[in-house]
Amino acid sequence: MTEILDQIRQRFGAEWQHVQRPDLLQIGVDAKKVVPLLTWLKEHTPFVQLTHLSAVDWIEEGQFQLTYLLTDPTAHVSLMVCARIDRDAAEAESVSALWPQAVTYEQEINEMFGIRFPGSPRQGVPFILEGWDDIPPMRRDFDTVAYMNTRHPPRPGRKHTDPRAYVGQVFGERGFLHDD
Amino acid sequence: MATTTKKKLPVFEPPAGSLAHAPLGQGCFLGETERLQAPKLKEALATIKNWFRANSLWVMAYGTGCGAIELRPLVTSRFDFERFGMAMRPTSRQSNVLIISGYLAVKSLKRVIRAYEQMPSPKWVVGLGSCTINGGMYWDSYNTINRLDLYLPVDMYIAGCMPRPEALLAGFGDLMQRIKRGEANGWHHYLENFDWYKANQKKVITDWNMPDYNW
Amino acid sequence: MPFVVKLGWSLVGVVAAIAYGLTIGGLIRKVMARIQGRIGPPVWQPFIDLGKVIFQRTATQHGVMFYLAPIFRAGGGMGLYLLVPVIIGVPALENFSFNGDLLLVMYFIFFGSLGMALGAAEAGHPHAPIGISRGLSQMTAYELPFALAMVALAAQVHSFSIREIVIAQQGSVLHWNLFANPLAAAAAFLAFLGMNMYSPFNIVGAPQEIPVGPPTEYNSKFLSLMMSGRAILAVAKIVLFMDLFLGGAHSLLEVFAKTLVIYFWSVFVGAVFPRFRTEQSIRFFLGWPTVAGLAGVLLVLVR
Amino acid sequence: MTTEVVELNRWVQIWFGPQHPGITGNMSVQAWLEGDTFAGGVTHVGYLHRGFEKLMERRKFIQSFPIVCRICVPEPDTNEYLLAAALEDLSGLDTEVPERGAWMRTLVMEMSRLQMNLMTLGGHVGSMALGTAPNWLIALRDLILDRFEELTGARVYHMFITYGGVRRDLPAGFAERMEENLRTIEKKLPLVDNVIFDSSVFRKRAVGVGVVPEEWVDEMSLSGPIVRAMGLPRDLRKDFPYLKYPELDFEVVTAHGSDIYARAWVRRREISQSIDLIRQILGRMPEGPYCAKLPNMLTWTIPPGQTYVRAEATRGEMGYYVVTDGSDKMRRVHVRGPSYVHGVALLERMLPGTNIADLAPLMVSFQVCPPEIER
Repeated sequence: MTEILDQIRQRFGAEWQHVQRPDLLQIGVDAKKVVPLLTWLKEHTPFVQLTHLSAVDWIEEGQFQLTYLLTDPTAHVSLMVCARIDRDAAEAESVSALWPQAVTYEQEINEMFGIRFPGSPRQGVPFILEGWDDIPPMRRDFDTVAYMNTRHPPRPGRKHTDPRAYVGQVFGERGFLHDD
Repeated sequence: MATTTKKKLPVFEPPAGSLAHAPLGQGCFLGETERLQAPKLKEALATIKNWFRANSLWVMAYGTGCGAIELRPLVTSRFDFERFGMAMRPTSRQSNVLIISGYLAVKSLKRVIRAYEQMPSPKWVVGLGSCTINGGMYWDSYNTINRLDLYLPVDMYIAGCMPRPEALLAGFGDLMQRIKRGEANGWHHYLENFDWYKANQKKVITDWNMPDYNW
Repeated sequence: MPFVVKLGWSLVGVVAAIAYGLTIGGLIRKVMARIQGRIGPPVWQPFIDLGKVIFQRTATQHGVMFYLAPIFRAGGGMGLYLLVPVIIGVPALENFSFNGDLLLVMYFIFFGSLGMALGAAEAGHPHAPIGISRGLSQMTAYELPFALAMVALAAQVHSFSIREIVIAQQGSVLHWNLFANPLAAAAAFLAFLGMNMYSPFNIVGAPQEIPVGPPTEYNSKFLSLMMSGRAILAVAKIVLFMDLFLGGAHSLLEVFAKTLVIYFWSVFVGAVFPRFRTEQSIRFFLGWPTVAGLAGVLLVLVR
Repeated sequence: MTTEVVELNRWVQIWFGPQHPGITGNMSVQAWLEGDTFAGGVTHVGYLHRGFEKLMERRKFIQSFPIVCRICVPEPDTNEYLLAAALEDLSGLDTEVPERGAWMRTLVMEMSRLQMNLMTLGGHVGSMALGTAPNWLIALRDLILDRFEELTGARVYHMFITYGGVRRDLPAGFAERMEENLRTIEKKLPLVDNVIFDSSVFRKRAVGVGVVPEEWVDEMSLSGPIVRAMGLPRDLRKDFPYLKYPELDFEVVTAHGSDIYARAWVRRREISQSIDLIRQILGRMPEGPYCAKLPNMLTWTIPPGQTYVRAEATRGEMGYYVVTDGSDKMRRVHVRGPSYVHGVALLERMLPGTNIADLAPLMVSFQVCPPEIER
């Protein structure tokens, strides 16, 4: 099944590739090549299903990673296409023209990460949050504890225990939850 | 409802011997206060009313969280809560008990407040699970509230994650006892400290686009 | 018996009918719970609900028609009951039955729904108009077989008086219209399913679609009025059917027995069937029930 | 809950939910009515958002297991297994999962599938106002919940599957009690069939209603009973074999018509299939350890990598996308629930032309589960 990776490398060029499992191939391409690659995959290869679309925040590199998971429903193989985009000018091309349900993914990524998908409908339309007035919550630099302490203060008297000490004194040194 | 929230007319004056002032000013109605000292006849009448209320609790069919999954065994064959006179009512105008079944996201807190204020008094709020008490395992989540009693007057907490149907039955039994004794007066507390509750609610719900009190 | 005494007896009968209707409601909840494998509420649960609802107070303000609608509904039920003789021969229990009351009865059966239609418009909630439009369209559908059955009975005894119809059925069980004119009886009893609003014809309430239809916005006193109106309407309907098809009654015991049989016919049907869609229910009533009603009329005419 | 008449006085805008008995869970559908049919609608979610993915970035691996089972309330075990499988796949632990542990995972997955199907089959007719069958079916589901309680200690949220295997061993005499419960369920099921599938009214309501075209399957990557009801034998248990399913003997259940009736029939037959599978699993349960020797969970780190694991939930394909960066916490988790497609894109696409009475049965037949849309 790796010949599809070779074809992709010839046609579009790959930054890296990896075979995680026999049924899960991973390849990293340039962000500008993503939509042509996905179009080619959808039109000329059996990878016709967009199973999953997600984003990862690599704040150390100052980059966002977009992950498209395509599935071949006949040969039962999945191809994971990864692309890095700049974190400050977070903008990527939309694939909602290829797959209608990508609108939902892009809407959520836009809301949760602040990545813009020009041309995709429902950009900026609140999907999950309502009246959100902070930086997009799924970014790594958003501190949920600080936000929670200012917005919804906890009930006084809640005790916080260090898991290492607590689990150590309860479950012994191995610190796992079963008895054998 | 949006069309009915437009006009706020004074419906009833607070009955004599009840609270001194109407916290909402015009348009507020306080149910008769079993809490305050009243003449014998009124006490007897209140006892009768409370008996009726306790024996026919109408629960609003609004599963706000995961605890709603245990409401299904509760209403169906195995733990049949209709034998205690309880029933599920699909509309907020005809229900007395609002079950907050677990954690409450901010977006659904808004709807819950609307639904609670649309319920006719007397009305009671039952909070299920540890999430309503102190946030539970979502204590550090940015989208769920940690303390329900900051925003709604809670008459009964049923602990657990999630409470088993037996626990729910026991909790409702306690609620019935408290209603019969005239102690479950959360809706009085809500109207007395109305400004405090509204301040808390508006602190969480940033886009407040509904009237202060939803009739 | 002087008119005033008769009126007093009739009013006592109205109160008793409301109580009986509420008891039937409790019985229904109990029986349905048993069918579903539950224990069910106590039989007197509707009384507790009624009391609780009366002790509530409303804080919402709608229009005048909104508040008049439950009165229309209860009034329709009471008017229907006051026209239907419960036991022929007992002056206290034969209400104001007169020649041609069958026509008025047929109107009073649908009076309540019309009142609800007036009130639902002011509820302000879209579920109320949707539900009442469903109810009225279904009503017009099952009114046809019901009216045909009434016409058949009237043509049979050459009178529009319920009293005449009851007297014509005396003598033997085989004289009951249930057996004398089975086609008309079939049409009427199928229409009865639609009148009682039990599944599969409970498209007005329909909690899964338009919770809960016209009474969506009603609470407190008005809801209690609607509950009692529904109760007395149910009692009046089953007493009417008992008079028309089961040969009336000679004792209160017989009244209870026959009315329970008639009512639980619709309850047992509702226990095992899902709900129709609106147009499906209309098609149902305009199908075989109407055919049966027409055949019943023809049966009488050719005889 | 708010309502207004949209311009042109042609469409009535009406909100289904969040407080609506016909809506599965806490979500809402903003629809425009034209007469009795929908002219269109928009799905609104977010009433249940808890920020799982953010929380899991703050928690150690073992601390994430109590969280993931909350993602889908009626069927938590799929989430637990998927998180465990993803972590094992990334850490190379997957080869060390003992046989008995894998078999017990399979047992738990089938039990949860069985109880979820029982509840959903009741919801099929419950959304059509037949209260009898749901009462029976949910009472039957409680038998399975009792076995869950005996096995894991909890009725709903089991937190049973951890990485390396499972948390506890089978209690003594579990198989006998389970067999007794399965016999009870099998004894009751003909009654349920009689009420549901032999009912002419249910046929009238369900046959030919909510037909999903076959072209949409690859276009929108549909999965689960929606696809199997079209006659396509697509089941991840066969396509992407995991756990012990390759060793089990079962056929993919399919039906024809792609309507609500077909989906209900698929679920009904999957109930029998799960009962049969549970019997097979309990018959072939090997002896041995049920959990691998594990590193200290407090200091356990996983090398960098990313993976996507999938399993066949009752509603369709459930997938976990996990990214690790070498630390003792996950870098990113993304949960791909089947309802994410079925509940938003597919439902909005099905709405125009749907009768108002058919919305609730349609949502039940899609098994829309809001918490996994918004996590």
